[in-house]
Amino acid sequence: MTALRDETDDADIGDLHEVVDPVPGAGAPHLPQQPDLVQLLTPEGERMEHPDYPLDVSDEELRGFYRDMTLVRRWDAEATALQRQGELGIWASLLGQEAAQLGAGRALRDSDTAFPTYREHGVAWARGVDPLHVMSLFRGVDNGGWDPVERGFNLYTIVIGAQCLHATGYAMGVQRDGDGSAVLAFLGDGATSQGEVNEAMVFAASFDAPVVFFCQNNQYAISVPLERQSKVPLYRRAAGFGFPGVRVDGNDVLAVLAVTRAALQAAREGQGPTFIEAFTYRMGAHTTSDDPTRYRLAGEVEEWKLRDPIARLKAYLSRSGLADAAFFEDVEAEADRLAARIRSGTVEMPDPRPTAMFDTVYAEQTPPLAAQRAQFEAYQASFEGGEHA
Amino acid sequence: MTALRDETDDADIGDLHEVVDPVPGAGAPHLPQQPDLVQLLTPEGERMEHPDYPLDVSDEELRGFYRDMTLVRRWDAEATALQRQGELGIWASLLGQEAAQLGAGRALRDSDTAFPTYREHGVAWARGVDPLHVMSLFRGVDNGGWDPVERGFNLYTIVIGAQCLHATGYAMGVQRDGDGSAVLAFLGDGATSQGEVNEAMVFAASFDAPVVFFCQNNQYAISVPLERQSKVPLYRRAAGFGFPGVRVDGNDVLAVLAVTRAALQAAREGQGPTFIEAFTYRMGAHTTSDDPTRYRLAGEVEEWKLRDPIARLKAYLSRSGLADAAFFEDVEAEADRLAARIRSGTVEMPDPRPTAMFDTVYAEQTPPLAAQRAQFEAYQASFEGGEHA
Amino acid sequence: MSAELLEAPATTETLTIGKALNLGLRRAMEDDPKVVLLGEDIGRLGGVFRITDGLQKDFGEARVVDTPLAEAGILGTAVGLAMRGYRPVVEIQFDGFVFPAFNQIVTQVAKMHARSRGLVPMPMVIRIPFGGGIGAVEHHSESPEAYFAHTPGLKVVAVSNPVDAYWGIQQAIACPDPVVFLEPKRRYWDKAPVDTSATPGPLFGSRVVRGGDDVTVLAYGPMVKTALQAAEAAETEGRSLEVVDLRTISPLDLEPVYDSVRRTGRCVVVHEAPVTLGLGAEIAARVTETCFHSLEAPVLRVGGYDVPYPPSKLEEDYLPDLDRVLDAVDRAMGF
Amino acid sequence: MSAELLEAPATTETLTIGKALNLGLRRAMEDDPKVVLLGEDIGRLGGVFRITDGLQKDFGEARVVDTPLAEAGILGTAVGLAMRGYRPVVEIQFDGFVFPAFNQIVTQVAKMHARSRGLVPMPMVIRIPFGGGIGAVEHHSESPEAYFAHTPGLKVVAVSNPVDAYWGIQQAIACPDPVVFLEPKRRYWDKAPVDTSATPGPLFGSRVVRGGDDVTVLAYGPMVKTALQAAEAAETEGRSLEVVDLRTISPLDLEPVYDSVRRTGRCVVVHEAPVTLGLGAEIAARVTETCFHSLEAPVLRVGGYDVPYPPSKLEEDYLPDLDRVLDAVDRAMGF
Ligand SMILES: Cc1ncc(C[n+]2csc(CCOP(=O)(O)OP(=O)(O)O)c2C)c(N)n1
Ligand SMILES: Cc1ncc(C[n+]2csc(CCOP(=O)(O)OP(=O)(O)O)c2C)c(N)n1
Ligand SMILES: [Mg+2]
Ligand SMILES: [Mg+2]
Repeated sequence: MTALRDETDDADIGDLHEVVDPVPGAGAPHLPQQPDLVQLLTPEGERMEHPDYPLDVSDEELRGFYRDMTLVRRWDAEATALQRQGELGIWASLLGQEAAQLGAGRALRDSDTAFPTYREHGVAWARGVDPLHVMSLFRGVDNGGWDPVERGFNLYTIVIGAQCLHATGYAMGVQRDGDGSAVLAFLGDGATSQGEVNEAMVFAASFDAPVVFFCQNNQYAISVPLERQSKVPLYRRAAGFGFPGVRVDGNDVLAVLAVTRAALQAAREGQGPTFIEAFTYRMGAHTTSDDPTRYRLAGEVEEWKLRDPIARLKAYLSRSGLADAAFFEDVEAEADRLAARIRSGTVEMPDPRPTAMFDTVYAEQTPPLAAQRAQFEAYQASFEGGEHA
Repeated sequence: MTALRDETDDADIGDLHEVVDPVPGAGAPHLPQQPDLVQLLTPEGERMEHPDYPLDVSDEELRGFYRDMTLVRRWDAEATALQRQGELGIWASLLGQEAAQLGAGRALRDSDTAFPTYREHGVAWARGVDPLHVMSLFRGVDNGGWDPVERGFNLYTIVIGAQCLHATGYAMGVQRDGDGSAVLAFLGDGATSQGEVNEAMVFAASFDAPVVFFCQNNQYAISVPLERQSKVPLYRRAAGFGFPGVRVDGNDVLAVLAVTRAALQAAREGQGPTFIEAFTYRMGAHTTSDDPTRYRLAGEVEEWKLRDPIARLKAYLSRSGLADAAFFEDVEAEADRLAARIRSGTVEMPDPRPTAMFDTVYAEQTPPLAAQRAQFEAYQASFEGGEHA
Repeated sequence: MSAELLEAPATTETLTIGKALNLGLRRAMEDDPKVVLLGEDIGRLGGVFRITDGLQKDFGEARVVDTPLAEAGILGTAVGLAMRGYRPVVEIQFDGFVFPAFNQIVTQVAKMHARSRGLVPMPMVIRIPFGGGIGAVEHHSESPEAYFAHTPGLKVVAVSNPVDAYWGIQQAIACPDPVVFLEPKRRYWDKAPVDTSATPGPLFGSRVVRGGDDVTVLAYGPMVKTALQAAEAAETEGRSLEVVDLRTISPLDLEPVYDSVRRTGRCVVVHEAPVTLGLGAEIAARVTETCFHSLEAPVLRVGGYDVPYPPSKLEEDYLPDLDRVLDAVDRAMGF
Repeated sequence: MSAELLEAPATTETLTIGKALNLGLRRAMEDDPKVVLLGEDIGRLGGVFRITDGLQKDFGEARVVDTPLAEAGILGTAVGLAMRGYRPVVEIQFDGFVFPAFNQIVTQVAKMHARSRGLVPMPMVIRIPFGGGIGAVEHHSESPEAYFAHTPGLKVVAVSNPVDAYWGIQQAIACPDPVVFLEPKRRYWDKAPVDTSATPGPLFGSRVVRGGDDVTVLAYGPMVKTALQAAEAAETEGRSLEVVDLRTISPLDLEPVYDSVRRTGRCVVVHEAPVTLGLGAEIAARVTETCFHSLEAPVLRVGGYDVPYPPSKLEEDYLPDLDRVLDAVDRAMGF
């Protein structure tokens, strides 16, 4: 059956080994280059140009990225610590994915809208969401304390992939409104296997919806490595649905910014969807409940440390004289203040009112639920009166 | 945003017009050739060779195909007539898709297994299913009267796309058993949009399952034309999941046979799945409940008549002297006999036992359902006794 | 009296349920440009039951959208449209095809308002032609209402007549919450006069549609007609049934039922869905709790058997009919 | 007496529910080579609750399959495997993630045997860690059992203790029908002695786990412990509760319940799922119909409120607990 198999072997869908390699070269000197990877900043902090993605970025913005990523990483570390101390129910760390998230988040305009998974704390930061409004979710106080409409940043979605359809539908609305904004849907590598995510690609392509699918391929879905989801690079999925896919070095904040901006701009201009695969790595556990030593080797993590997204930007800033020691110290100090605020804000967070659970089930309350609420209040009151004591 | 869009324009995912054209050239002289279409028999009945799909087929087999397709078409016409006369609840016609179905059906070995939709009467025929066992479904007597295990032909699946996952799972079982058989999953063009179908491709690719997805692109999902589901040719979907896709002239029984055989052989050999797009046309209504004049022009149907699957084989058989008038007359006579048998068998079909509905819900009957059955019987008996009369 | 008033066109028309829905949708689309219809075959074809006939022609493809063949996709994009300020009205082609969309309905549509503390409302209507009796093949005759009624965050209604169809669809669209709107497909062709200038009653209310003293019979959607036929037949035997059209399935409006049962002391609930955990279960539990001392007999349930909907040659045996309602009434009287 | 018998190893071990499930799965896999496990993270990781710990290592990747992240895919391929003669045991990682697979479960798994007139059996176990109380985020604390119990063609069980976990999982796997197997996730760490050489009782049977005379309290899964605690507390107040562990949710085995209620005249049903159309509704309806003349009070229900499962800081307010059970008992006694 040579005829069909030949097609598998051609450049278009071959290269199986590239992905089976647990740490495909994202530019580390000892690893093979990926010809299809967009990169503007090497792991050593060298600035590169890419013919398709010229990037104009001010010194101020570059320092801003360093600050963003450092603060977000510190927040993440503080949250992990707070979980260990019992102050959070769980925490999903973004460690290692700061560049992917800040690059994507900063590519958005104010009027754009993002649809995150549960790990996009960096994007939340870029959208001006108060970290405490994210902490409240993981503390079990609410399902996210920010205003999704005001922030242009939807609430976290925990059911894998469901938000890709929401983003697509929202983009269909944007299209009808004709206001030139765009929509960014986040998803993980594991999520690409969900039917709903593939349906989102069908709808987005069919309606030319102004939506960009931003997939952080962090190599794992909990314990399951990428190759269980796909043996070919994920960005190639898009072509089969009729729109472009591109792979970017997800640990390179500049490349992510450039590629995401270009895709959003195309969406704005009516050119339809794009799929971006940000090739990155989950440096920590899936969540604080996870034990990654059960399914991956320490050496793999070590190799990825060589591609740290913050270290490379720091190297570039230092080397090119864009930032000095004082700048880096300032950022550290700011990170300390942020961490302190997050800590105190979290531990002092008031518990929700118990009756809250009845009050926003519906926009128009129903008589039976109002009655249940009243019974609940009477029942609670009976304890205060000592009836059940 | 030129960078990304350039990719859309390249040969790999471009050619949007090809599909937007309502009647893309499947070889009719006045229509453009599709370079990516496998064809072994032109609409005019000329035999062609394809470098990748050499086909060895005996004269007997060729005549057999003519007979198969003619008998199945006659069955289809009889069923439509029976529905009009109130003898069937509904009928889903395969008119125009005979070559796709017989070519695929005959590519199967006895030990292979097929998973149809609700329209694969031609495949049922090839699998030796008694037409009356299909009629009983559309008459409302049962959900298909054949033995799916014995026939290697699963029951019809009406929930669009669900069977693609069953086929994939079944193929995973075949793989474990190592018996060298293969699995053929049928689906329509509309079905390609279902999440479950795309998940089937994910699983099939991930596990190298010996399954072939055979998509009859008959250009419509009820009233919805193909371009609503996909703006690029459907066979290209597969590459994004990491396995080959191929488009075959679905009205060319020889090409369908060759391509499907090759794909099944690859599956047998452990090379994993293939996606086949059989490019064809639904000549009739979606079902007898449908009125296609509401959504398509008569001219389109006329154009497709030039590509009739049976006419082209007849032309080839006549021209090459493989069959004479007596042969064609014999087949007609056989078709008459078949139609008569289907008619009488359908109208004489006994109604099912009312208690049947309780008896196969579970392999191990439950006490509450047994009790319901007993109540039902007592209740029915009360009428016979005249209690409620 | 002004000439205009005298010349005012007649506002009462005799309509089928199908046509009433079509006109109700049309009026809702005229009233609110944010109303967008999504579904399979609803545009050019006008839907397999023609409920959206002519709407794409008049309102355009941006407002009446023929979608790809994917129910999760339809529901999920509708969620996004609702977030963007639209009021999507989704058609599920047949009851049995709502399940691919179940995840979006249960985990997203139903929870979004609560999840967001009310910041993201989900005004959305999910239209489903439901129930059996049309001689169809598998998956075309199901009654999935209990799944939705068990899901907090959804509202569920079932209409039984052209008047409720006409007003109900407009009220459901105007409702700020997601409404599963069940249409009795085998009654689509039932006719009644509809006064399109009347003031409709509330959407989420049940209604006594026939007075009676002996047994209270509850039904909704297609079974209301069956219950009324049973009441008529019972009358000839000197038995007086009060029939309540529940109309709203979630929230349930049972005050009129309690009032009735306190008088009759007997209650029968009728629906097509399997009896086990069908609406009858919930109603029986509530009526018993509320009217315990008035009940002369347990609340009895008439429903589909606990089997997959059978091939159509058996559907008459499967579906509750006049006789089975009367049988239950007899049993209730026998306690 | 032979030396072998004397030297036989102790067959009673103290196990957690989690470990009992793990051992039960292991034994089922040893007994039948056709048993195949499928799920997300069940292989190398051993499952997020470690229920499948060590099984991939010992039985290989062909029998313990880490699947792609797609629940419909898992269930749909399991259907195919079952058709091919395998006995798939599927793990849904958390209750809230069963909904993407709902279409396959309701339209395929549940109907295949009936559709094929018994020619295509569906021996399959769908394991779901269910219920709340673990302080988790959204979608990790749901109780979806009523959806399944309302679906003809499925069987549904919920275990409450290590003994039933150990035997139940083996019996469910041996069952020729599809079984939704609900595991009380917050009780995974509860311990009890398990005699692995005992002869287990039937899978589809309820069981009186504590005798009593005043009120019959019914529970299943995680609420059995709560009910037993309530019974203990009630005893100190001189009130005697009979507690029944339903164990099987579909089919319901209510004969022991009827017997009990005929004695006590009062019945309370407890579950975590929302009250409306939860199992309590069905049980109330049946108990009332069957024991009408014995009932001194209506069957009362204690369940989750009809709201989406709240953020974990509120779950103690949401979930039925000892006090809410006692409160219902008080109300039942007050009738
Ligand atoms: C529908 C569904 N199934 C299962 C889960 C449990 N789950 C949570 S995260 C996760 C893995 C997600 O992997 P990926 O998409 O790669 O995102 P990542 O966590 O790596 O960012 C799984 C299986 C879920 N949340 N939703
Ligand atoms: C899940 C689901 N949604 C909707 C339907 C209703 N329906 C039956 S056939 C059909 C169109 C199918 O189109 P296609 O896949 O192209 O197959 P064809 O009928 O053209 O052979 C639709 C929408 C269904 N059967 N299942
Ligand atoms: Mg991942
Ligand atoms: Mg089609």
